[in-house]
Amino acid sequence: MSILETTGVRTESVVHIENVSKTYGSGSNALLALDRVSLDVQRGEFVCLLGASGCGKSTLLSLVAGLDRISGGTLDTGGRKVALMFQEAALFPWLSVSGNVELPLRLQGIGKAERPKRAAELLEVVRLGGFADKRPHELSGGMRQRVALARALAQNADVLLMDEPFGALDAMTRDILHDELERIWREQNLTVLFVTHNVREAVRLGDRVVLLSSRPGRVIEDFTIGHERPRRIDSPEVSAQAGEITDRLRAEVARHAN
Amino acid sequence: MSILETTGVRTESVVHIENVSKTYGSGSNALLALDRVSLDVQRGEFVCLLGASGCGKSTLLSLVAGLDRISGGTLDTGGRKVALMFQEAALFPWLSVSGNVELPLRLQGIGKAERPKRAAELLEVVRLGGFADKRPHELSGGMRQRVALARALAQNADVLLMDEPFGALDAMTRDILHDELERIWREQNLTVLFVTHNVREAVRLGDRVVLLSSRPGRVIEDFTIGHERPRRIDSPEVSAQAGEITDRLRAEVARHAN
Amino acid sequence: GSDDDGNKKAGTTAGADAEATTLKLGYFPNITHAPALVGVSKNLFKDALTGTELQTQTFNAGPAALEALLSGAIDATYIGPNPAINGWVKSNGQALKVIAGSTSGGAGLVVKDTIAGPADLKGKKIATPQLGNTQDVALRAWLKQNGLNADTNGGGDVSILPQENATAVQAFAQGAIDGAWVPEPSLSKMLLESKGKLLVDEATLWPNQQFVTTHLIVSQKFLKEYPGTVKKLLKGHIAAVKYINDNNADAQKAANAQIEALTGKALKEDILTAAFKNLKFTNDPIASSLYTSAQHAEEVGLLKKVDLKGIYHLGPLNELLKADGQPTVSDAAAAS
Amino acid sequence: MPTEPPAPMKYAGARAGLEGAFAPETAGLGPEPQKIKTLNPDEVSGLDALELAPKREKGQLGLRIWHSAWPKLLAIAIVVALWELVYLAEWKPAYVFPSPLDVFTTLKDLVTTPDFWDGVRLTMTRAITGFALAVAIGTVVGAAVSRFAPLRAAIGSLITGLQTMPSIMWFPLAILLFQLGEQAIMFVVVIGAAPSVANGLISGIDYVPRTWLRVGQVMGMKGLDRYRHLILPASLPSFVSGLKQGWAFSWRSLMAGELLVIVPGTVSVGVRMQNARDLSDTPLVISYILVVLVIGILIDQLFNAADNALRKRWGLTGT
Amino acid sequence: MPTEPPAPMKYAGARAGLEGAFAPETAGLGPEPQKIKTLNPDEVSGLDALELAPKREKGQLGLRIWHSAWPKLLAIAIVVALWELVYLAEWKPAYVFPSPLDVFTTLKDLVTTPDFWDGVRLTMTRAITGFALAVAIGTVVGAAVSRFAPLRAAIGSLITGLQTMPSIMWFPLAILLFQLGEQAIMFVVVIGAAPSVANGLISGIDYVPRTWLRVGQVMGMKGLDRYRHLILPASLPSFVSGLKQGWAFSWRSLMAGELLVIVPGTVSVGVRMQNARDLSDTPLVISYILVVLVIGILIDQLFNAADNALRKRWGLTGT
Ligand SMILES: Nc1ncnc2c1ncn2[C@@H]1O[C@H](COP(=O)(O)OP(=O)(O)OP(=O)(O)O)[C@@H](O)[C@H]1O
Ligand SMILES: Nc1ncnc2c1ncn2[C@@H]1O[C@H](COP(=O)(O)OP(=O)(O)OP(=O)(O)O)[C@@H](O)[C@H]1O
Ligand SMILES: [Mg+2]
Ligand SMILES: [Mg+2]
Repeated sequence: MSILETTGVRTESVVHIENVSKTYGSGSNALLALDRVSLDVQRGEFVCLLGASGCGKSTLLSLVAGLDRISGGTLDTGGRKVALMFQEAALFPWLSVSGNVELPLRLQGIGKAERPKRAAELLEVVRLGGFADKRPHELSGGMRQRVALARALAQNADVLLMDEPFGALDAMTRDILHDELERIWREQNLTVLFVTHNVREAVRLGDRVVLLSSRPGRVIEDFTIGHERPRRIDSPEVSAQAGEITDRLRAEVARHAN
Repeated sequence: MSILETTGVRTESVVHIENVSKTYGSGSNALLALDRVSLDVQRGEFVCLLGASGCGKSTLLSLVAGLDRISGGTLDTGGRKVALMFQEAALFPWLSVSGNVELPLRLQGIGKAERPKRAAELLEVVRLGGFADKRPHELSGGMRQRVALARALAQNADVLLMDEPFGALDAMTRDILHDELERIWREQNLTVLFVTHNVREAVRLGDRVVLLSSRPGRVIEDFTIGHERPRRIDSPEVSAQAGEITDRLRAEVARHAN
Repeated sequence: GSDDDGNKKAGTTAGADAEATTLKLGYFPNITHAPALVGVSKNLFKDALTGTELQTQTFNAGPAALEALLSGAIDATYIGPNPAINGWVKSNGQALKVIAGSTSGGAGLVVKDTIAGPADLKGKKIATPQLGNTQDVALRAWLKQNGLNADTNGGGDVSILPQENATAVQAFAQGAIDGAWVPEPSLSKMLLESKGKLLVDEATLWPNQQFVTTHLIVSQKFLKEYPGTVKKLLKGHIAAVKYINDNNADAQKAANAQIEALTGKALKEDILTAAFKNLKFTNDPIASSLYTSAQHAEEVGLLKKVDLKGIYHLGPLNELLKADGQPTVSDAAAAS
Repeated sequence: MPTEPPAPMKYAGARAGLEGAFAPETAGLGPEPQKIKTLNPDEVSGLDALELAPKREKGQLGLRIWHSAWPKLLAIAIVVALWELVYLAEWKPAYVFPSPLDVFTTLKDLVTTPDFWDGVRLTMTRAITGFALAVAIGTVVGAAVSRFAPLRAAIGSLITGLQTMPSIMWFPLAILLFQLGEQAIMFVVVIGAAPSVANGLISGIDYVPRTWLRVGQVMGMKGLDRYRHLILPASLPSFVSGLKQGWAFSWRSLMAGELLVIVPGTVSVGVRMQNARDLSDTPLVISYILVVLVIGILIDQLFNAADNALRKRWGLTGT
Repeated sequence: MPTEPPAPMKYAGARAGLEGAFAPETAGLGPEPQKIKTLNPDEVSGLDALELAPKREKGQLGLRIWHSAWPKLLAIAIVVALWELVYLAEWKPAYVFPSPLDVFTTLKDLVTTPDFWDGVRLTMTRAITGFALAVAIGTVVGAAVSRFAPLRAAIGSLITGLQTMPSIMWFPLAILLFQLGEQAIMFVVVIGAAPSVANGLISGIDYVPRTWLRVGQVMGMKGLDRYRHLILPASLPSFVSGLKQGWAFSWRSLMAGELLVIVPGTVSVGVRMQNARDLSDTPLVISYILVVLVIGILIDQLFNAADNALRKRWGLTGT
């Protein structure tokens, strides 16, 4: 894609990424993490990102969230509210589980009485109803991840960026949260950019599945998932499409390895 | 299992867990994380632990590693050297990637000249050859996990406890590391206790797959995996057995939910 | 100190003339210690102390010097009357003896020039160096004579603030206090630099216009063990006092040079001259003023009854003075 | 259960202090995997843990008090015994090195004078006011300096520079600015203590893990909110340790500063201490040293309680 | 590339200091997602980043020095201008409030005397020796106290208590123990500074994340190894900030302690400072204040360099 194509602003796209590059460090230590990545996410779309470990998925999310500066290209989220659920749970140890979820509510100016109620609802969504008063260090790894999810949802953002949110969960809990996430996404007309290593998960959830190559990260393929919702992760269609994507990914990794 | 059964010490077992209970906190905050868990791991065995999020898998590993005190029961590792790869990478930020891997070598008294070489080999095993001089914060989530794996391997222990070591890796990298882990396990006659949420992974790697129930954690099933090695994660046998175990697990979670 | 220093015990002779191998002498780099300054710079002590090595040690304030003497870190020191009394009282007369006078005079009440007399002091703030010291007692006694009261906590008709000299000079210069009863060279500094007015020259309150400012004390232990060395020290001291009184201008210069060597900074010429003029250097410890001051202190309630009897040990001094043809001094309470 | 239970925290904190102290110890001893650990399962699982727990806690409270008290008592006993021994050996005359008994008699006389307590009250009032002021100013300056790069470049190093200045050197300036008012003392105290507080905060802020900062940024925290909900709590450990140092500085500065302004009526601890020294009254000097030490220790206990509560909340102490 | 590059660290550290300072700032301003960010891709990706980088770095070096210098220069200029203004307004007489020119003349005279430099040398030697001693003792005590619970209970609070003691109160004890030797000064300095160092270490150790402790335990770290490879590096940030405070305390204690033993010949800074005060020589007093301040600032810069290198290594500053 050349820069010359950049004409006009596409108002329909919520996240507009065009030729975005990202270099970490400088001098002989420089590392080109992303190389001219272009991607458009439409309003209400659920896009999943797949790629090998270290290919730049987290980097891309943090650029979209405005946490890092891009080294080149154009990035536009139209000033929308963006929430990011980090790869590590990164809960605040000085707050209880409920306090962590309440914090974004508080920042939105939601009243003192309302907050615990909303937080309790969200914790119920992630199946942690009884843990509101625990401290983060008293939770298991998967539980922390779920609290982080509840916290991200509490931000009530237009765009939700999720970095391997269900990586530490067992299949059953994961299934439940897939359903919940899909429900919330529908009800609130969210736009979601979802990073995962689980191809089935990507097919289960995404409208589109985008493949990134490794070092430097580049978009190498953009699959549209046509199956009707609600989908089941163990349905034959999902399996078939996941197999197809896995093959493409495997080929890419193999290409890269040689 | 009642206490009366406990007769004699089984010398052949490397990790002997008998009626082990673990309670966190006290008073009204007390939480019974493990309830009379019994498990024996034989020398050179590869045992995978499966269970819902928060069921006590990490707790069990930390008890075996001697990091927490058991609340009841008998736990015996025969004074063997135990290495634990934590769920979070927990690398030391003040050391480079290579420095992190070299540390256990240093503690074993391995010479200054030898260390970087050994570390480089181990980093090659986890496919991070070129990252020896980076700092942990310059790595992606999956890369950090791999460094943690290299560090755990560097400990040269008899018993290797691994807590979701491949949770943040893409399928391809995971496949490679499965092969590497299997090779090392064989060559060094390691005894491995491996926690995962990926049932296929468990079947791919384990001699046995042990299922834990949720809150309190209890052993509910102990599958022996008979397929011949080398196995492939996408082979029909592995898939079939994984399906069987998944059903059992699903039933257990459903039972627990009601 | 002399007590635990083994080689020092190997004095030259035994008995009444026993001498130590070293003598540790303390003094301040301050103009009121001029005999010490001159004695050290002109080698007068060294000349007198044949066979004994002189080690000098300077201090910035009386309490530190006294602490050093009490703990045996020094054997003798020039010091003001107050620390000497304190040391005497606290040790029940066991720690030290005053063996000679050094300096007299050079203190007074400096006030803002808007104050004409005692009556104007009502409601004013006056500083003294330290609660219960000579100047403090003098001020309180003088106020009492003039019908003004002041309590020890800074209350009363006149508010008395115990303030270290440097702080008092600063505070006076900035108008934060209305006056101060201070010794030299602060006195001259306030007069010359801050255009203060000398309301009371303390000398005028004393018989013969004399009162003790500095004297020489020695630890009793040292005195007992090495009377010979003490005698030689006194010899040097007498020579220094004599030198100052005979060659005033030269002594001023020597004292200031020594101050500069010790502190890195000399006194200003005009202040030096003024201060020297206000001070008298004498071997007489002016015992009467010490007793009277202590009595005043009792009267204004600053001291419990103290017994200063025996604090002086002027025998060797008088012996030397007599030999030198100078008048002897007395430790009697009322000299006049 | 409240979301942030402050009351039980304190108690938990006091306890955590001990256990936290033990933790590295046991950790140091226990890196080797256990050989055999056997516990009768009846002990815990056989009985209802909920029923059992309160009884154990109560028993532990007495034990805990004893645990925290005996080393202190022992330490004091050893020191006093040594002191008495040196005294009996007549190393120095009694007026230079008094016996413990002398000192304790003096101390007893001292603390039974109401006058003394007036002085303590005056000094503590000043200390607390001054420290509070120093904390307020130090926090604002620390936050500003850590936030604005030019400010950090301009005055960052000056902060430590100021701190190295002996309090006594501020006297001329204090008198110049505030004459001989209470403010002059406050000035000396604040300028002595505020830099520590600021430095503690700056260092804490500098070491806030980057992930948390990013979380805050994603949540849209700005300005005050960001400080209130993220920076301050995250840098609290370092801040508390800065406060502790600041307290030490402010107390020392106060002892010097009190020589500046003597308030009619009550005589402050600083002045009394100086007087004791001027009078070469050794037992009295030692008595004041003990008084200052005890005050210092008591205040430190407060800081420790805060610190322990913090560590407990952060999950840095074992269950 | 060496595993632990110490040399480039320093430089990187100096730079990190600025950027680190900016980071919260930009973070504070930028929590809202960017509207449109456009950068010509040619700038980076079009050219070889490796080729481009050194050029940019070189340009940035000059810029960086300027960036770190101008706020300081501006701050100094503002202070001097205000000072001159107040002087010109004749608020106080010149001998109380001298003009900047007066002071700078005095300062110039001062720093051109070799004698003065002898004094600085003497004082700095004492400061460095004393501080080194305090660090050694503080580290050992801190490590011991944080490791052994009974020790913590016995003397933990005493550490802060000692620190609140004005240095001058230690004089009698120092003289008693060490007569009038240099050791007496060292005693005062060490007892002033060691508690800070110990406290910094203790607080650092207390806040070592539990996960790291567990990692160390699993690795079988014991005793000294554990301190060397885990506890000390992990608590380094807090330790460095303790060192900084310790430096301030040791310098202040030294200024007091130097009045204890006055070595004829070379006159230490502390004595000179006290004398300037005794002489009410205001320009000289201010000159010494400036000298002490500059020394304090220079030392602080050293600590900052260490701190920045540390933050860089820990990955707490942006690229
Ligand atoms: N702060 C940083 N400084 C330097 N390099 C970095 C930094 N963050 C990431 N990188 C590098 O950028 C590349 C992409 O990292 P990123 O975290 O985006 O990968 P990822 O796709 O999220 O991988 P994973 O699936 O393992 O989380 C990696 O090679 C990593 O080493
Ligand atoms: N330090 C602690 N204090 C109190 N409770 C704890 C602590 N650690 C774990 N728990 C509780 O113990 C239970 C088991 O936790 P554990 O971490 O062993 O789960 P897990 O099986 O590893 O889960 P996951 O798969 O999510 O990592 C959880 O309910 C958790 O809340
Ligand atoms: Mg990532
Ligand atoms: Mg776990």
